[in-house]
Amino acid sequence: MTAVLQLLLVVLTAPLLLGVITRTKAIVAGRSGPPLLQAYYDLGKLLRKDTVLSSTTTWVFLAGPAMAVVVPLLASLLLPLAGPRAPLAFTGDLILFVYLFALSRFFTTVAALDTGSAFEGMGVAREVTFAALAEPALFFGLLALARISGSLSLSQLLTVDGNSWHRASAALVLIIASWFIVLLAENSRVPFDDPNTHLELTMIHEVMVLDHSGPAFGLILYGSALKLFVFSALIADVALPRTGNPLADAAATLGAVLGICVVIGLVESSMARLRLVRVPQLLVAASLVAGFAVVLVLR
Amino acid sequence: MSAILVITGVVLCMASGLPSLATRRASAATTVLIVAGGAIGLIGAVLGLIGGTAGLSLPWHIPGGALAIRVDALSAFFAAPVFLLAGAGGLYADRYWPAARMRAGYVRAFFGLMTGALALVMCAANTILFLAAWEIVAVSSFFLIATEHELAESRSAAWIYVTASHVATLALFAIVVLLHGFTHSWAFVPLAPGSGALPAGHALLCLAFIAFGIKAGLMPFHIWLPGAHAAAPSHVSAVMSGVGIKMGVYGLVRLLSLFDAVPSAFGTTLLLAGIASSILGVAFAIAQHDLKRLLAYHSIENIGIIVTGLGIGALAQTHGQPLLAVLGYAGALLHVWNHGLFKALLFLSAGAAIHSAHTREIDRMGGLGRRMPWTAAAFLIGAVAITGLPPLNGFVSEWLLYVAGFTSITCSPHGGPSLLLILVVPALALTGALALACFVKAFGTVFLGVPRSTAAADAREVPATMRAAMAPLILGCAAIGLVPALFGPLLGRAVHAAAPRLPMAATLTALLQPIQTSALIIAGIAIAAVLSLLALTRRAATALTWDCGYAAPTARMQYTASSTARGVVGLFGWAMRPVIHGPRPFTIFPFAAAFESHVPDTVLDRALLPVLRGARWVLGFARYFQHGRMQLYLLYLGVTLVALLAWSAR
Amino acid sequence: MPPIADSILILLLLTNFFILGTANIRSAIRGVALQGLLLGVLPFFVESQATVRLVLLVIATAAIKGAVIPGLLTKALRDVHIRHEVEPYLGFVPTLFLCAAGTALALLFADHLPLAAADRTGLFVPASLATLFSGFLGLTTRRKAISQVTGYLVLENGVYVFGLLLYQSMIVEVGVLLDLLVGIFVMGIVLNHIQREFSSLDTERLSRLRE
Amino acid sequence: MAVYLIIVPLIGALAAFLLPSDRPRPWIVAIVAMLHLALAAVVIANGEVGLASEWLRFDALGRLVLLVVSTLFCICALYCIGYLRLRAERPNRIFCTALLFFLAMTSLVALAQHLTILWVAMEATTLATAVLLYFNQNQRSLEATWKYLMIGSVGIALALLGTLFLAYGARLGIGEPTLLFRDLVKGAAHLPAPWVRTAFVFLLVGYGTKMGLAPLHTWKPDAYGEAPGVVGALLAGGMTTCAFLALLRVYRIADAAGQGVFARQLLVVFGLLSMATAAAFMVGQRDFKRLLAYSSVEHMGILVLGIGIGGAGIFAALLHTVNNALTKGVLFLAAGNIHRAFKSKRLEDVTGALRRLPISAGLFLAGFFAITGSPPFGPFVSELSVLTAAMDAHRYVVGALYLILLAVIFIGMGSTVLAVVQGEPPEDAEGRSFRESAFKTVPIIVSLALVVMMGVWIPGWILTLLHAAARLLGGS
Repeated sequence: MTAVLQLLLVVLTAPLLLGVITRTKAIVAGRSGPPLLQAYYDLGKLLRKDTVLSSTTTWVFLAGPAMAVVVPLLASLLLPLAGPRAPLAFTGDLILFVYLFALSRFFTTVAALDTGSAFEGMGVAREVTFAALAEPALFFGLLALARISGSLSLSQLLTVDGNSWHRASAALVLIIASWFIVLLAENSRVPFDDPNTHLELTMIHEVMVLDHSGPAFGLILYGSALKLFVFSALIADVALPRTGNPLADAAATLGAVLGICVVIGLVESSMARLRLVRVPQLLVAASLVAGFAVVLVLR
Repeated sequence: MSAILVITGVVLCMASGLPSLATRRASAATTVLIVAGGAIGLIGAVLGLIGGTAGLSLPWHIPGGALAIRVDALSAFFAAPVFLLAGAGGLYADRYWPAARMRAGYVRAFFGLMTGALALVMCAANTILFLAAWEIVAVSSFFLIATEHELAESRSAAWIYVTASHVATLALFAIVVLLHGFTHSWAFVPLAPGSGALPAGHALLCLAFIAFGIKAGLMPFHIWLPGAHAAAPSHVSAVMSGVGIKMGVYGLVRLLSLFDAVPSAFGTTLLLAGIASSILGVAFAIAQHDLKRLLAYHSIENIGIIVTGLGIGALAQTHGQPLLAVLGYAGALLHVWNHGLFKALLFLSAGAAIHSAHTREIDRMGGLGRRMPWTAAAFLIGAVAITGLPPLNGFVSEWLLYVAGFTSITCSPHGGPSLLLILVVPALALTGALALACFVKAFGTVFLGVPRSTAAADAREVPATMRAAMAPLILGCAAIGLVPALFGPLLGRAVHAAAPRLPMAATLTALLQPIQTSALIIAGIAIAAVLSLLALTRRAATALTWDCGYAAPTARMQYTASSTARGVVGLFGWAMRPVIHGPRPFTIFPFAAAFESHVPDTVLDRALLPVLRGARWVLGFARYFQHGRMQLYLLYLGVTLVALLAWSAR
Repeated sequence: MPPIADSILILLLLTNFFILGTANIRSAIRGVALQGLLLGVLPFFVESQATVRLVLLVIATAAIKGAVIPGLLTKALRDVHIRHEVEPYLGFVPTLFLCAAGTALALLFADHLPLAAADRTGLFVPASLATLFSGFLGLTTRRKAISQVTGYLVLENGVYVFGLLLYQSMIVEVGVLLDLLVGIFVMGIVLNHIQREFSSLDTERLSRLRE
Repeated sequence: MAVYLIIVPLIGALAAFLLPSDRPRPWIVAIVAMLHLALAAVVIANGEVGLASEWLRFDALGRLVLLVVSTLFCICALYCIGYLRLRAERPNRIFCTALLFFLAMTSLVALAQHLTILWVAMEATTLATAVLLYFNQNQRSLEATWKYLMIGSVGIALALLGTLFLAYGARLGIGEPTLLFRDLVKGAAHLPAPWVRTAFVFLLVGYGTKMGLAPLHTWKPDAYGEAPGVVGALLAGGMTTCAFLALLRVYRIADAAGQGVFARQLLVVFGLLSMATAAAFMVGQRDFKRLLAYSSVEHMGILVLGIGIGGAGIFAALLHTVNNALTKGVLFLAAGNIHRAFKSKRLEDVTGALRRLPISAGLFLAGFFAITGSPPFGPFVSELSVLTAAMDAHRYVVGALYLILLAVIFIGMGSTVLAVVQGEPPEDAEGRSFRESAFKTVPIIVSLALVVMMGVWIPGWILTLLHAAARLLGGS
């Protein structure tokens, strides 16, 4: 039951997030901007188009988009979005959660290399390097939460109740901050990357999809929306208190996620992309912040 | 029963080379022998793992020696992959190094000798037999590395290997003798409680760290490993890297099993050394542009992961945290199997690629995926497995270690060893992410894109037997990854044998059950998705790579492996010190410029060799002693005489 | 032990100095011959009554050490017609000083070796050690191969002096003498070859084999 | 019966000397050698004690040494057939005569129970080998011979003085100046300590020179470097073994006289010093025959080290005596072949021997791994036993130094040996003329087979012989 509810929530509302972000940016910039549901329209159009493949590619090239969609869906099943317990919860699922995204990264990057294009190779190099810096931040945060909750399952880990907020509020704030940075990096948002242009040489993530077209490209867009949803939901779970009721929780999660999207929008409209050399520094900073959270909870 | 099967396997493997030595035409017999030996031995090992301990002992006319083997869970656990790889490697070699090729008999003979002796090391119950088998493995590996000794590269690799390995052997001499001093027996007998605290115990552990560290290729003792694995024939590299270096791990585990508790300093050393060599190993791997050197450095990384697990186990056992200890040992031992499987798979498929592209330079390959799809698929599976991604086996063992790390922080009081164990989590995270980067680069550059050389352009798929040799390894990777709970009991027995004083680890199966479920789900959905997408785009139009509108992309425009690695190399510049040749173009219309960069092994090329050269220079002065003048020689005689007379008159 | 024996031993020591001191190889050989004669007659003054064995021993010693071997050497010297300077590495005076020091040391060292009542006053042990030592000096400080042979002879004489303390086991002595004879014979042959190959007996030429 | 062990070779020597033509002489040597080996086998098999006389009789030690020397000599003699055929341009009358004389004298050493006989025999071997060394008759071999002759004679003279000192001590202690080994051991308790100590020093220096313990080893590299490989084998495996036997006899007396501690101290010092010196000179050695000479110095060091450790070390040392002799046979004979084929023994000219003469180079490589203590070869067992003895005697520092020196020696020796056998052979046409005929390879293979046997399955009777000999020396 909760599983279905959760899946529906993720599958249906994910593209909305992109709309929210663009709309926020438009409002800040004083424009009317595209409709909220623009992402849905785009996806529909792309799915109706047909594909052109590069002559150098093999089946690996199509494994990328497939994984890009499959992985966030699976990952969402590890999060307690509706109700106290995630559908796939078990001891140590937090590791699986992180490694699932590594799996999708592997296949998207390999798919990009399959084209033999110089740009996409460049994107791959940056993606894998920066991911290596982002992952410790994620794990430090999880360590701190594990210490606070005394559990190794995301379902307990993320349902932070009042008194642990009382106990370790500072640590929790640090975790949320550092994970927000990771979210921006992983979902190729400003200041790490610019999702609007595909032709920039300083692209990281976006440049890897240059050769995709039609449904495959649609899947990639949809996948990134899902990924954005999952990461936002991760942070939202830390921040939100839980009522036992699935529907209420689902609603709360959705609200929080949309809120996070607004914040992202504000960030994007308030700052420009970083120079590439600065990107690692910001990620290391995120790791340090999370590490500091660990130190706090161990104290 | 199991003992008899195992010893039969050992003998068959060792003898397998003889027909080929006799005549070129008998190479098929060799293949049959070694495959049979591997199969029989594997059955024996599995029986030993399922059933109880079995032993076999014959007299041996050597002081202290006895031809005694004992197949307990630990020995069986380590011997099983040896036999599997022996068979696979032997089958692979049949076409990879055909009888017509130079030194075919030589390679087959020493390969059989090495694999057989390797299995013997894992099962020897008598320390002198252990020592003998150990050294036979070392020497035959030396000969295999030096197969193409006309090449200076092979010569120096073999030389460094044999030197390092002999130092290890001498340390092992001391270990064996010290053990004899403790137990007054030449068998592996548990030491008296508290032996770990004695000075001799400390000496024993230090020597063990050196001897087994060298053999396992643990940083900073790894100096011999990259060159050796690069120079040896690929099926030999597969065995050396997959199970050969596990000799060191086995020795370490076996020794630890004899102690009731080791000083926590030792556990800490293992933990830190393991972490260091896992992170630095993968970092160096990214910087390589020789495919086999790259894989070799990954062996260093994986040994690091294994030793980290052992460190967790030892520390936790010393500090009375059985659950942690079980997790650590289980992770380490399971990773021994996993690394054996996927590293062998990688070496065999890489060997196939090298076989067809006639080069080991990653940047001269490319586009092999279209030309040899099977090999590409095999390498891809190996890559996913070694990167520790679900749903393959690498993930399971790393997951156990992660859980150990997290458990240490949840269920441990303030301070204590837990503080150190926490390091495991970020270290594994970094290692995993870097490994991913490395194998994306390797797989992408070797098998994807367009060929970078004519040789790569007309590469062909390798013969069926070579592919067949990879099949069992792929099955192993998939099986452990998808149904890990099935292996829970075996792993439990091995852990119990490795740490007899720990409560029997029945928890493992229950722990692994959910992993199994989710792994199956992931595999199912992912495969379904990929297949459906393929079906969807079956009739898709094809065109040039778009490349931002550039109409005529050439192979030279592809992103090279080196440039892919550049980011990470930059991050680890403090440890790697890359060497860059070639002028940087600077004018508006730059002249033609060549650019080349490589990363020497810091420990070997920047620390050890200079020191050795210095020592040799110093020793040079001793030569004045032998000056050629007989008067001086007679003077030495007189001086000695007078000195001794003075001593005697005391 | 009659004092004559002691005086003969003193004479022996003096010949050591002479051999080391002289600048002429031929006279050095003469010195060796003299030592041989001294050693030959020595037993008479040690042993109270003369037995056949004793006589035989005396004759053999005197003949071999005093006549045959020096003869061989002189012959060798004549065959290899070379200049007769000794050409030492170490000057004569320091050599003599060293020889004196060695003799003193020998006396000192001999003190802590208990002696049988009969030989209580004997200079045998110190004399033998001192002669041994001067033999070594001859071997190490001389340049020409042939003068090294003389050094070796002096060394052998040192050994022989002590041997006389145990003249009972005469068979030993004879064996030793024969052995020495053969040894010197071979050395003579080798000297000859050296002369032929290098057209000199200068051991400087003989230092090619080295690290 | 035992006396024939000396007489037969002497007759053979005479025959070889009188024989007019060069061609059949090597066969005489080979036949006499095999006869000698057969005799030795018989003597050892029915445990014959030797002559009625007290002066010449076999004890376990003597049997052991006889066995070693006779086997090694037989191997070398068979090799000689091929070797002398290769060097047909040289007259071999003196050479063959000297070889057989050498055999007779070594048998005499093994048989001698009287220290003077022992000494005379040793001196005789010195002279015989001096002749053998000069086989090549060029300036270098002449220099080597001269140095060997002088140093050896001086050393042996010192040994004589030591012997006389013992005799004098016997006269003081026991009454009559006996030099019979048995009497000396029996009456050892009465020997005055100063005489025993002094005598031991002189004998150690004397026979140590013959063994080639550092710093008395200086003649060794020159002699082994310039002599034919077969002579090197006989020196390194045969003569040194005899000298070691002499030293053992003396040690036994000193031990019985209560000077064991003093003696063992000296032996340990000499052992470690020899290993250290060998190590220092092996590193970066450019001449592979001199390399073998230093290896011989090293193993003499290991032998005396074993004795110096005492207890189980004595057994280990005796075992190593056998292994060392046989392995040295392999190394020197194989090196001789390589030297002949390349007409040089310097690394500058010798590379890729495995390509040009696979069998000899392979044997050389195998010999290297054997002598550095790798299984399945004999030295592995004995070198490990020496270490065990040291550790069991709680001589941890000695054990540690021993291991470190072994490591250095392996590195030094390995770099040279591998440079010789591996790589591409130089492109000169001459040297291809060398053919690996059966006579030049089979004896080496036999010797290697024996080394393997000593490492894989030591025959029971050899073990018992070794144990008896060790007990004779007060070991276990």
